[in-house]
Amino acid sequence: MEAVGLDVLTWMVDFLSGLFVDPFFAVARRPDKLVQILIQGVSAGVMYSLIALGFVLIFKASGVFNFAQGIMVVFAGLSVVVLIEAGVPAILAIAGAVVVMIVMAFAIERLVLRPLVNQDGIILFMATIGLAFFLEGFGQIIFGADPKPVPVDALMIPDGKIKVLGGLLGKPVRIYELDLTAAGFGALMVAAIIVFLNRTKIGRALRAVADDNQAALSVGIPLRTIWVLVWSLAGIVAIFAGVMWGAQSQAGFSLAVLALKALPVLILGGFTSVPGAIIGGTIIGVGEKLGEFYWRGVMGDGVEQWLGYVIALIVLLVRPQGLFGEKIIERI
Amino acid sequence: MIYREAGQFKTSYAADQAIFPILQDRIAVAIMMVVALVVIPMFGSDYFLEIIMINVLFFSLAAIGLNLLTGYTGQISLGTGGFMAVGAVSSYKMAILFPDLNIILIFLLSGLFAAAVGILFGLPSLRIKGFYLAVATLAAQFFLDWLFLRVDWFTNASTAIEGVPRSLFGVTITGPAATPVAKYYVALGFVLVFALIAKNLVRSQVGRAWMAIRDMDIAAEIIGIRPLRTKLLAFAISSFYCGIAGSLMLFLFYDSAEPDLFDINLSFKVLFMIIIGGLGSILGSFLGAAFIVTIPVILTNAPDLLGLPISSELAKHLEFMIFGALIIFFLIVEPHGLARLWQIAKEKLRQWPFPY
Amino acid sequence: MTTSTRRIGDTLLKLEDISLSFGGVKALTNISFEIKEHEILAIIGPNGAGKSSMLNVINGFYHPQEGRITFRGQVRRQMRPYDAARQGIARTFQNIALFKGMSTLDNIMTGRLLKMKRNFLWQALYWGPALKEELEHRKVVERVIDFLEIQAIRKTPVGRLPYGLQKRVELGRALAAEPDLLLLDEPMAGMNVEEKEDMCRFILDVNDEFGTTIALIEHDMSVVMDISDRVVVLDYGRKIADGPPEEVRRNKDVIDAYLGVSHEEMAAE
Amino acid sequence: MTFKRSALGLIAAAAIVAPTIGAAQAAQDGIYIPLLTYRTGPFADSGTPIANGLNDYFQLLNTRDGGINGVKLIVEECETGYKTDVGVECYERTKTKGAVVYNPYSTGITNAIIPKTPDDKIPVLSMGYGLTPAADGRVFPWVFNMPTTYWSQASVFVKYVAQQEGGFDKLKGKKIGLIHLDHPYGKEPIPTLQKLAGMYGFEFVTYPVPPKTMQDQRSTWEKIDDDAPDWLFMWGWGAMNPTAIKGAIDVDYPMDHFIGVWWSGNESDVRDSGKKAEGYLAGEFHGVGDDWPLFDEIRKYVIGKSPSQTPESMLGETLYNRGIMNAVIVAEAIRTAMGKFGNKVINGEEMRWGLENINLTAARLKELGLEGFTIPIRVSCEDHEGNHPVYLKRWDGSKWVKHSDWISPMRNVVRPLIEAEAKKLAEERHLPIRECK
Repeated sequence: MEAVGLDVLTWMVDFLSGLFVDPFFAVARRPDKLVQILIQGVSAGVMYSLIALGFVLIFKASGVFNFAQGIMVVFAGLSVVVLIEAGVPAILAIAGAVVVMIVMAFAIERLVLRPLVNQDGIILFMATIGLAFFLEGFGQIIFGADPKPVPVDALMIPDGKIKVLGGLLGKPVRIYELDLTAAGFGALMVAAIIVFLNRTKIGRALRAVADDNQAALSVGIPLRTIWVLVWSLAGIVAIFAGVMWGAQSQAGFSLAVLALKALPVLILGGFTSVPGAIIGGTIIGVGEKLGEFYWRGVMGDGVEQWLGYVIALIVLLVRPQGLFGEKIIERI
Repeated sequence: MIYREAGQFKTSYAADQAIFPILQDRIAVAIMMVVALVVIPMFGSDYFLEIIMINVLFFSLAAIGLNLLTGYTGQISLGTGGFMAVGAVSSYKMAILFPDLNIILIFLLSGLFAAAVGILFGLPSLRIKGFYLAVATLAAQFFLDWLFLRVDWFTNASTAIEGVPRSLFGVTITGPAATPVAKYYVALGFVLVFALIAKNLVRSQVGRAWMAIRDMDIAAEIIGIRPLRTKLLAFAISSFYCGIAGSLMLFLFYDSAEPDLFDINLSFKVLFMIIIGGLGSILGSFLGAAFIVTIPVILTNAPDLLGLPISSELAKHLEFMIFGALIIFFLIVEPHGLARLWQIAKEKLRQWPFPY
Repeated sequence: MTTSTRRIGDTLLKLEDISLSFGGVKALTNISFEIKEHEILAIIGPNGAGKSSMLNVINGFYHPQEGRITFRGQVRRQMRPYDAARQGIARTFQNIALFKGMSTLDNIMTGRLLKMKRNFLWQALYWGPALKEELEHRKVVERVIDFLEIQAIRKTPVGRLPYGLQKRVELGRALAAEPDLLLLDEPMAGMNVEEKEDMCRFILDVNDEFGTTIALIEHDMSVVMDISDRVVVLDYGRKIADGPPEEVRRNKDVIDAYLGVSHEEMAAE
Repeated sequence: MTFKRSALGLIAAAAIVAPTIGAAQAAQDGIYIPLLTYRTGPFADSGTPIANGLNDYFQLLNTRDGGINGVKLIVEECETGYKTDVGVECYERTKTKGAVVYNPYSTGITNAIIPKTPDDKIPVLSMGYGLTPAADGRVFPWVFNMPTTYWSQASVFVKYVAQQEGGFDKLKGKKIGLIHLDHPYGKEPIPTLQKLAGMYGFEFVTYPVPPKTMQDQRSTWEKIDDDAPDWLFMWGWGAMNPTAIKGAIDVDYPMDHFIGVWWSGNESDVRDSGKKAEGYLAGEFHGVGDDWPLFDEIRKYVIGKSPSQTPESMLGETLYNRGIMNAVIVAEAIRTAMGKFGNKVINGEEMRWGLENINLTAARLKELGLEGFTIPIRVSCEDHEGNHPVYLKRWDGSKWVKHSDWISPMRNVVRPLIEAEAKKLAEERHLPIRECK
């Protein structure tokens, strides 16, 4: 019995030191890796945020938890790719994709949202699941089922890498131009969205809808217009997200599952906060990449598959309303 | 005029509390039982029994489990696949480690393992609610996926877990050598017993406590319901059902499966079942499972049946589209699920032929 | 009206120097009063006076920062509302807190929760002792249903009932628990005259037949004056009066607190 | 009310599905070959050329020769999407129509149907994939994984590395990594490589890539960069492959030390990366390109004619050729079976005999218009893979070129592993072990 007890004790000590001590040795051994992993985490976070942003826009204005966002991202990305493959110039291809997404927004409003107006959140959520199935089948018919490479050259997206800080850290740190582009354009897009929400009449109306449907009507903008608007907006965000996600590997329908990664981001950042989506994305991205790399020795590979959710869970246990939600006061 | 309860007076509370208080329902149930127990096994083809009936049965069990948690207690869970995996893996492990243990007992024990895991991941429900709780259960799903893939012990270091052949009363009931009819009876037995238990639970005090938590947790607490204990009981029983469903899925359907079959998509599939079928309805769990299992099969077979010359690829894409469109269509027609649709039909029938 | 033969007994619940605040905003300040066995106590005051907070403190939903609560001679520690329910405190709510998806019968049955002892394994069988227990409690609940005259809506989901009936079902749920202390938060709000009369009758009958102690919040002064044995008046989270209805009605502070509409109403009485 | 209504629902379903069941008993006027294909889903990119190759060869036999020895081939695709549950549904649906052989093209589906085969008496041909221990024909008489298995191939890779390093003794202290799909398929070579690591003293490290996030491999490549293995093997599939190639380019991993399994060597895997992927190696057991007479026949008789869906540019692509090779083995096994049982519609049992006694000689390959396309193939009662040799091909920036000679697997290492694992599975699953004479 004693021997078993000792075994368990050694195992515990090994496990805990693997979690909390060994990573520091690893950092000391290769400081450049830490910087590399942090950069990687931030860029992963940017990508998660891009998808989360679409969720937030729709949830904010229509209270719909849009399960189809992942498919919309793929759909939008593939529209661009297929148009370029057909010989359309990049700018026109993007414009074409914008048109596709706006048409889709109109169709969704007319065929799905309008008949379900005033239903519970769960019903609308379920309807977007149906939408996701529909779009997956439809998309594979018109675009084909095979994943397609994103023509980064035609889109003038740089895909090289820059090596920096080699002198300081012993080995250089790689920064991918693709990530820089994503971060740069992402920042621009977020800024544009924030300006739109705060500075334009329709943007303010949109925010009002989030608080109260009646209030929005009193501003004089029909609810339907607003819905079409946010779904279009989310579609445009999706074009960008789809192209950037696709450029990392290939644009195809299997990308849609990556959209699930946006869930912990949303939980962390709150369902309605645009800055929340960005900060939440960064925390999840950095956290899971650090865990994946530095806890590999003790936990094995693949920690990043669940670490993001566990981080969100821990935050929720401390703050049930998420990082940016308002404190919930229970009333009766 | 055929379906009405007029003239059927209940003279005791016991009669009023029966599952089927109306005579016509009791007759119909008797007929259905005969169909399920005699007609289907006698006349169903192997394909019908294995691909449709057995699937519908174990999915019904999982759907009932999730419905107890989500439909009755109001706790959204996306961890169903993970809890089913616990059931499948633990039953495989027990079957290998204890070759003499009765298979039925193994199934029940695997449910208990799943229940224990369910309780563990239900703990955050004390503080976290709604969609936020969904992420806690997602954490369970992804963690369990990872665990069974990463730790060799669970799968005996082989790539797939097996539905080991076992017999009961001299009849082989699991594994590839078992006949579809034997497997069907095992699945049917489990589903009948546990559906009855679920029905009993939801119409007694446990069920009322669950629904109270669902409808208004604060008020429930004020009338004396302990929220954590009630929610954990729901998590435990729900996971118990899902665990057994997972074992049945492995032993009666797949025979051999890699653990990652029990992934997030399975969780979503069961969630679709209860939403389509009807939240907070045992009947709805059956209808939802039947719908989600049969629609793709029908759609896959439809081109053949109608003699349409379309490729299997296009058929698959169309199947996705039609399935998605059907979900939306049903939600628009009746947001509260097939069970409510059935209820409305019955009310119409009660008035027929004299609508007033 | 208050001429029944029941005897008001000893102190059931004693509140001493209760103060409650939310993030710096004081809801209740140094409030002390008692509730005696078998009495009907009314808590009144203008909107925002802290009446509902007071009930929330009594049944453990809010935890006062200061003060001491003694229930049946025992000083209460930090507790959750379900502990209060276990000690025999039941209540209804200003905004009805029924379980909307359940039938009237099931809602009232939840009130019996603490009295039912069979565990879930027995309930899963729904047979033998569990069935017997279920039927026994069903009988009790049926008595409550008869008492409140809501037999016709037994199987109706409460979400579909009109407001007045919902209030009645909620009272039924509280009564089914056979509480020692019943807290009613505006039981007659939004009712017409007949409904109010019915409700008054139910409250008095409960008090009379079962000897249940009742603390209620009510805005309708005529009701308060008619049915209560004693009245506590709150204003801005402080207690400004405490005594029999006639005495409170003449209290200067109370009249001041009700300056305006209510002032006239009271004077006219 | 529960049971009544549910049962009612089930009956309604039964009524709808019943016609399908009737259709299952189709008239037997040809040899029925169901193909479990996937032209949809995340692995469609790999699945489509294989499906085309298989289909086209059978179509060629039907239109040019009127089937095999006058017996028509009835080919039916069942779309699986690489999903195991759908694959099982396909299997159950098609098996009653008189299926003679299954080519599941998914290790998951293969694993799921293997236990069913002895009772259904239909053989499974998992050509170069599936459950490696099934190569022991005494335990798994119904399963064939010729011409060679993952375990054999892993040993070939180690042999190649030893050649490059200058002998097996030079392997000591080296580090060999395996980046693999975290899936039954990807995990297949691990036992062999572990065994070889122990034998030759090299360090063996694995880098699993979860199927769900296989298009985001940044973390994996940072780890590879950190460990800097001397050689890196890859067991990837679908969209994992091109992403991994990009990952290797990102971290500047030397391409000529990066060797993919034969499923990680399709054109679409490297085409995007083009020049940057130059030097990448992959295992192979059949020819690359379309420089054989058979392809001209296919162009003449099949391309552009329904039901073939093949664009002409696909001819000669690696996975298309693999589909052709698979179809050739199936057709030759049918011929072999007919040699014994007569020119008629054969059944699964006869097909099993045909597969076990197949003898695909160089001369026969020449007759088929595929001279030198692959090595001659034979299997035996106890050995269902045949341990056939494998060669390595190299991506030159625009196309694949043959890089190494045919290298034989280390049978002395692999075979005992297979037999031991087969024995373990036999015990676990209570499988009978047949005698081979």
